[in-house]
Formats: sequence, C-alpha cells, structure tokens
Amino acid sequence: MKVRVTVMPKTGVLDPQGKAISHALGELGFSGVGEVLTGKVIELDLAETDPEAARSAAEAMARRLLANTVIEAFRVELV
Amino acid sequence: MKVRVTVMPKTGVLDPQGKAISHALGELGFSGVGEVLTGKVIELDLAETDPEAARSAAEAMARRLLANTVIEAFRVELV
Amino acid sequence: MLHAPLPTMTNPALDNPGNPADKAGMSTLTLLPPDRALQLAAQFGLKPDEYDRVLGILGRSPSMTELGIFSVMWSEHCSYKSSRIWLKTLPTSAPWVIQGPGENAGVIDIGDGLAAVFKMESHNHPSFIEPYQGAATGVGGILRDVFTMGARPIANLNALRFGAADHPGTRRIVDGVVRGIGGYGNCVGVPTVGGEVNFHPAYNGNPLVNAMTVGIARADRIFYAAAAGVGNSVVYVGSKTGRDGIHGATMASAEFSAENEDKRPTVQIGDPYAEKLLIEACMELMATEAIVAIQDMGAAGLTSSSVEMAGKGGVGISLNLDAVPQRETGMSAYEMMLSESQERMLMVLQPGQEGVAEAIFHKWDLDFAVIGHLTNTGRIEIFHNGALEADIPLAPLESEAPLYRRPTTETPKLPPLGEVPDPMGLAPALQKLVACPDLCSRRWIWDQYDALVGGLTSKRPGQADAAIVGIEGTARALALTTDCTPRYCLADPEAGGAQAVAEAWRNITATGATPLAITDNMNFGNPEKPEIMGQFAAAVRGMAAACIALDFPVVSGNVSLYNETDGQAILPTPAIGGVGVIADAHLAMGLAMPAAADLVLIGAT
Amino acid sequence: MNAAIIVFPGTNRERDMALALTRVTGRKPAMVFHRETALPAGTDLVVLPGGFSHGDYLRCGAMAALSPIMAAVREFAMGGGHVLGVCNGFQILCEAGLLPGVLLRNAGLRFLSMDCVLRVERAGTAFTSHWQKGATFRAPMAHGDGNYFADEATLDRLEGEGLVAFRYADANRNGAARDIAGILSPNLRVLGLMPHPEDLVDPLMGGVDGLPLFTSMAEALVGV
Ligand SMILES: Nc1ncnc2c1ncn2[C@@H]1O[C@H](COP(=O)(O)OP(=O)(O)O)[C@@H](O)[C@H]1O
Repeated sequence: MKVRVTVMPKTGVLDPQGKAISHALGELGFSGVGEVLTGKVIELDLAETDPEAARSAAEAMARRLLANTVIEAFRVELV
Repeated sequence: MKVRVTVMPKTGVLDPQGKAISHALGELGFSGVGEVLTGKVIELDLAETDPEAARSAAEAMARRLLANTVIEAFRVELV
Repeated sequence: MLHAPLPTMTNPALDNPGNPADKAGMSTLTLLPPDRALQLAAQFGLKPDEYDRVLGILGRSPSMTELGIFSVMWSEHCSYKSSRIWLKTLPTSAPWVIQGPGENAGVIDIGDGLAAVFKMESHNHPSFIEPYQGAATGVGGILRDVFTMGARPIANLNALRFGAADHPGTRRIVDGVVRGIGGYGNCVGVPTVGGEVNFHPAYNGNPLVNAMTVGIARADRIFYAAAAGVGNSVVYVGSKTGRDGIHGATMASAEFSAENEDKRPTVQIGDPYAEKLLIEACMELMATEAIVAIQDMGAAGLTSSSVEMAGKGGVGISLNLDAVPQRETGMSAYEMMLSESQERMLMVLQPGQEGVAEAIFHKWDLDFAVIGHLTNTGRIEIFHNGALEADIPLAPLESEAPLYRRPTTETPKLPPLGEVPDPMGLAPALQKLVACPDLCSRRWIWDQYDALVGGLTSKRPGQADAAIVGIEGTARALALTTDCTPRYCLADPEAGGAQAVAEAWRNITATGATPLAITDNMNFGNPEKPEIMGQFAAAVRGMAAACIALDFPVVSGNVSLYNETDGQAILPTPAIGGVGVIADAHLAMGLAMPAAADLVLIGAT
Repeated sequence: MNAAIIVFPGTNRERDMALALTRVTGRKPAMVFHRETALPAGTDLVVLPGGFSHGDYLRCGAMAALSPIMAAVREFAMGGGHVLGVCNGFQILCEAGLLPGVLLRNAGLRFLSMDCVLRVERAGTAFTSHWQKGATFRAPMAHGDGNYFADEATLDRLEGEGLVAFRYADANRNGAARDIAGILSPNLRVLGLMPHPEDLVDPLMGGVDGLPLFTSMAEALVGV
C-alpha cells in the first residue's frame, strides 16, 4: 500500500525557501507570482494492505517523525 | 489561481533522504515500511485566472527553476 | 551473517581450487553473437584493434558482462593508456615517500610516526551534467581514496575552472559546484581549507572540478589494495548498488534502449551522510586486524575494485552478484559490474573475521555482504542467478592493459611580448586587475565551506598562502595548497607545468613549512590529437624538472583527458596539490601584515 | 567536571568539542553513542555537538531527537542537569522539545561559514558567568539551518524571562528571529546556540573568544 504524506508549513511560520523561490521566479521574468509555499512529500511503501490501517499508520509516523507539528501541518493520502 | 508543483526524484535516482527516513521509521518501531521516497511540493499563488494558462506557466517555472530535470520529475496540479 | 550462497555447480574452481575453470562451467556463459559483440564493442568505446585483443585473450566471443568489463578497464579513465608512458617519467621517490603513485593515494612520512595520505581527482564531466551532484560525488570519491588507506581525512581542497564569468551557462555551474563541494564536505565533517578558481571561455562547455583530500594515518598502519589469501572472503560494504552512472554506452545499446525509461544511466547522487558512516566504520575496523586489503569502489565500481585488488595481489577472484546489496530490482550482471553507485567499498578479510566486520558495519547502519572469495586462478569469475557471467584472466585487464605512445607535436613557442604600452595608468589598471574574475576575492566561495570542523585548522582560506591544519596530538601542522595557471600552460606547457609545481612549493614555503610532495590532476583535451598529447608531454616534462629541482616528488595523481566540447579543448591544466609540514604550527606565517611592518620584495621582477 | 558528548550518526564536531573540553578541564569527556540508553554515572554536563545527525535529512535534528539516548538526556535535563547543544545540538534540543522553537533554513538558503560576533544577553549562568552582560565576542558559525523561529508569544516570553543567551551583534545573516543566536531553558541549565565557541579556544585557531563558555562551565560544574 502506497501512502503519501504531504507536510506544509503552518500559517504564520516563516518559509525561507518559498520566499526565495518567489523572488527568483520574479527575477526570471515570471510575472504575477504571489505567495509561494514550500513543503515536503514523503511517499511510503507500506506492507499494510488495509487502507484504513495504512492511513492511520502513516498518520502516526507523521506525528512522531515526519512533521514537526509545532510548525508544520500534514495530510495523508493513499495513492 | 493556486497551482501545486510536486517534484520527485526520477526512478532509479538515489534518494538519500528517503533512505534515512525509512531507516529511522524502522528504528522507531514502525514495521513494514519499505521504500520511502521524498520530494518537494511548491504551492504557487498565480495572478493568472485561466486554468490552462496557469498550468502551463507553472510547468515553465518547474522546468526553469523548481525542478532539476536531470534528476527530478515534476507534476503540476491546479488546486 | 549474509554468506553468499555459492553456485558451486557452475564454479568448478571452488570444488577444485587447483584448476582454472573447466569447460563444463563455461557452458553457462552466454556469449554475444560475434557481429553483435563487434557492434557493441564500438559503442562501448573499444577501438577495433582493442577488440581484436579481447578476442585473442578470451579465445572466443565475450559475454555482455565481459565486454563491459574490458571496455571500462581499458578506458582511458581506468587504464591511463595514453598517459602512463609520460607519467612514468615523473620523479616519485624521496626518503620520506612511503607510497608513490599506483595505490589509492600517495603516502609520505611526516614525522612522529605519522603519515600524510593524499590525492587529487577530477569529476569534470559529471559536474557539467549535474553541477551539484557531480562536484559532491567528486569530493566523496577522493575522500574514499584516502580513508581506504587507513587515514582519517583532515582536509579537503579543490581546484576549479569555469567558463567565462559572463557566459550564460557559467553561473549555474559555479553555483552548483560550489554548493556541491560544500554540501558534501560540510556534512561529512572534513574541513575545506583551500582551493583555486579560474574563469576562461575554454571551459564554457567543460568545467574542471578537481578535488583533493589529505588524511593522517599511523605510518605503520597503512592499508593497501593488493588482495592475498586464496579462499579469503571478499566483502562489500557501504550503500546499496543501483543503476547509477552506468556507462553511457548502455543507452546506445539497442538491447537497453528497447527497455523502459528506468534503464537509462542515472546521475550518481552523493550521500555524504553514508560516507561519514563509512569513514567511522572503516576507521573502527582498521583498528582491528581483520582487513587484508581494501579498495573503494570508484569509477566502474565493482569491476575496477575487484580487478585491481585481485590483479595487484596476483590471485584470482570469484564473485556472486546475487549477494550484492541492491537498491533496485532486476539488475543484470552487466549493470551491477558497471554501476557507479557511491559510498561503497570492497575488502578482503582475514579468515573468520566476517562477524567482527559485520557487527561494525551494522553498528553504523551500513550494508555488509560477503560477495565472493579469492581464488588461485588468476582470473575473475562472476556468477549471477546461478549462471557464469564472466570469466577473464586478470593480467590483461589490469597490468597488461593497452599502453599507447601517441604522437605528439610540440607547442610552438610564442614570441616574447615585447613592450606593453600602458593603456590606462597604474591606479585604474590595479582596479581592473583586482576586480577581474580570476583575481577578485574568493570569499563568496569559502564562506560556504566549513573550514574549521575538526578543530585543527589554524590558517583558513584567505589567511595564508597555504592552508595550515594541525595534527592532533602533536605540535606539527600540514601546509596545503592547490595551484596551476592554465594561461601559462597554454602559452608554454613545459614552463607552465614547472610553474605550477614551483607555485605550490612557494605557497607552502611562504608559510614557513617544508614542502614535501605533490599530487597532480592532469586535465587535458583529446590525447589522440598530437598537439594535445604534445601539451601533455611538455607539461609532464616541466613538472618533472621542477619536482627534481625542488626535491618535491609526485606521490599520486589523476588524469582527465578528452576535455573538449565541439572539438575545442580546454586550456592544458595540470593542477598541482602540494603538501608540506611545519614542526610547530605556532610558527606558521599568514598573509596579514602587522602594523608598521616593512614591505620587502625578494627576487627579480 | 565529567562531560559526556553524545555522538549521533553524522555528528562531526565531537572532536572539536572534546579538544575544547579537555583543554579547559584537563579531562577527556566520555563519548556516548546514540543507541545507548543511559549516561555514564557521574555525568555533570551533557553536550550535543555539531554535525549533520542522520544527514540532516527530513528536518535537522528530527531523527536524532528520537534516539534512545535522548530519553536519558531528557531525564537528566528534567532532573536539573546541565545540557549544552551547539549547532546541530541546538537543533536537536529544539526538536526534542527541551528548548522552544525551531531552526529553519537560513534566509539566504546558503550554508554560512564565517565568524560572527555574539553579544552576551544573559550573564551569570553556568554557561556565561565568565562574560559580562553586553560583552561581545567572536564565534565561527557553520550552518545551513540556523534561522531561529518561534511564535511571537514564545519570543516575548524568552525575552521577558531573560532566556535569550546570545544575539548576533554584527549582522543577522541567517534571518533568526530577533537576532537570536542562543537560548536557555527556564532553569538556565539547558543552553542551545548556533555558532561554535569550541572552534575558537586556542590562539592557534585564531583566538580564544570561545574560552569563557568552557571556563564558565568548568567553574560552575566543578564537583557538582
Ligand atoms: N575553490 C576554493 N575553495 C576554497 N578556498 C579557495 C578556493 N579558491 C580560492 N580559495 C582560497 O582563496 C585564497 C586565495 O586564492 P588564490 O588567489 O588562488 O591564492 P594564491 O594565489 O595565494 O594561491 C586562498 O586562501 C585559497 O585557498
């Protein structure tokens, strides 16, 4: 079972990479680029075959390690 | 128009980060974790309102800056 | 323990170690049809006469894996076939030289029972394709060359040449290369203490990334590559094998291009974290008596490491690829033998030491597998999925590889410059000079390199003509520098070669240290062109003369040829890495001028 | 003073730290591997040194913070023990929740390796007693993720309670909130800071600006 965990900075948390990308895109001549937010995707190949069990395992992994919930929010999808 | 660009390592390209995460999850007692692949998500807020124009602008940005197409593949979605 | 299940059915050499593989075992070898083999040989870069030699050696058509092995072992990169004849003329000995060229790195005695182990190596082409990873894996490769010999790396340096500063492609490459060198070195925890950078249009399509590592070992605890002990285990350690960097030739082969995307040669990605673990694990194992021989897997990974270890030791080697730790599924023997996955080493262990070694590598979260054993056949035999995939005598692959004396033409002497008119006046000229890309401050580079990790760097970039790095537990320090002025080498390769050596010597001397030895990185164009081979020969001549005059022998080096784009060669660039020692680090001189000092000019202008 | 240096896979400034500690205390610190579950008996000071634990993959310090030894370090800190985290060690302390906030990518996205000038904001602690408040000193920095971030309330609390130990005094190169370079726990016994005083404790290295950190600790923790 493949699971995708997407981790994004919470609102109000500084995103230096997003800021730099927004700036760089402007410099490259792309206009109309507003806020840019950057995050991480972690795709896990789990032995678990039950979708709900896989999802809850991934959620546990995200809470424990994959995301720092002080500054990041995460989303789990089955893929 | 919000656009999400997901950038992942191409098949066969080593992902040291994914490897380290897979290992760490194992050490934390999560069993049945196979390959882990990590990538980036970049969410762009574009002034463009036409979906197809926004998509192709994002694709151009991905090719130009957001992804390193020698080792990474990208996917664009409207959100 | 992961003992390789040996397919004894197809390994007669194991049942009867006295005999070379008999014909029964050979029957499982799938040979290429002759016309197909001929066509592939050309695609793999073997010249027609070289391919004839292959046929003569084998007495039959090769298998796919065998052809791959011949092509990489006889490549310029592994065989030094165009350069060896010239390199042999370099002075390589001195009372303080413990090991000259021919091993993974050179070794010199620096007193107090210690040795400095160092080498420089190029990663030019990969750095053009993918600057960050190309430069990063270059650093990783040279580090392995040094710690393979039992030395803990204490400093990295580099020598970089980029295209014109205003060329549209240059910025991307400079940025990637500098970040890649820093990214790898900073993480692995080896300080980057010096280097040099030039810009010239001749490097527009072919940047040079030369990386140097210096390590410290006990002079009586140096590890070598020569395998010994028939029956001893051949052990694979480090990261898993993937399809990284497999010979570009793979792609050209119809067999492979018919397959899916995944089979394309992929860029090697460096994992400095894995390398750091590998250093620690190797250092720990090296403190025991378990290792007979050790070699890193660099270019042509498993092929060159196994062939060189067995070849140097005058033994044979049998490998079972089923036991190789693999990152991808369905890899062929050809792919595994040619993979250039990073952060891997091959070792031969003393009998019964497998458990000790395995525990150490597992402690450091690294793969460990027994993948074969030494034989007395003088051949390399490779098994995969129970079938024999290659069976080649070692000598023709290694010590008897092709050797060429290619035609040379001398570089015409340029007329003297004569009177140079002053176009702008002294002050503007000075301003122009200090602002030019070749002379301006390099601070923006070294500000991205951790120069201090290790706690022993006493002169970092910008503080002295050579970097000064202390040696733990002693008052001593090493003085380290890289130097070359390619413009000079283009105008007069002999004088340029001599000048590069002399500059390294002067930079070390200027700190108060005694210059001891050099490593070199010979970057040139296509050796099949007589004028390029002429540059090479002349540069070597000049270097040799300077080395002799200065008592400054060459103990290691690397050659990178075919640095051309659209037939345009780079400037001849024999980069020199110099090492000296100073008995008391406190005495090392820096550049900073004390207040109220007098300026004294020494030498003729 | 019995110091224990924790070595995670990828730690690389443990030797620098050991050299500095040995120089000041004359005693070699114990090296404790991340898989250990207990600190050596009689440990007075735990040091989490710099480096790239677990390659700095995912988030700096995230995987190290979950190491077996960190349970012992947490217990030690909770019991009033002194803990110093430098660079990656600071990142680990934040990820482990022993200090608030987090270290984000440098604002310019580049690795920064250079000397910076720090101002001592909180003197009189076990780590800072040999400096005057307001004193400035030079310290090498070498990091890609030193951009200290915490929410406004946390920053206000840190400042209000005098828990900001050091600020960048010359330039804020990494974008750290309120120029913060190092912070203390409420009991003043856990210190995290980004720059490396341990790399400036010997005239041979270009100065002894970092020495007061070590002499402060040696004095405060002698016989503790
Ligand atoms: N690529 C580099 N990496 C690290 N340090 C560098 C690099 N290039 C130049 N430097 C450092 O910058 C300083 C000046 O370089 P350079 O002008 O080549 O010195 P010199 O002419 O004295 O050999 C030296 O300390 C050198 O080590």
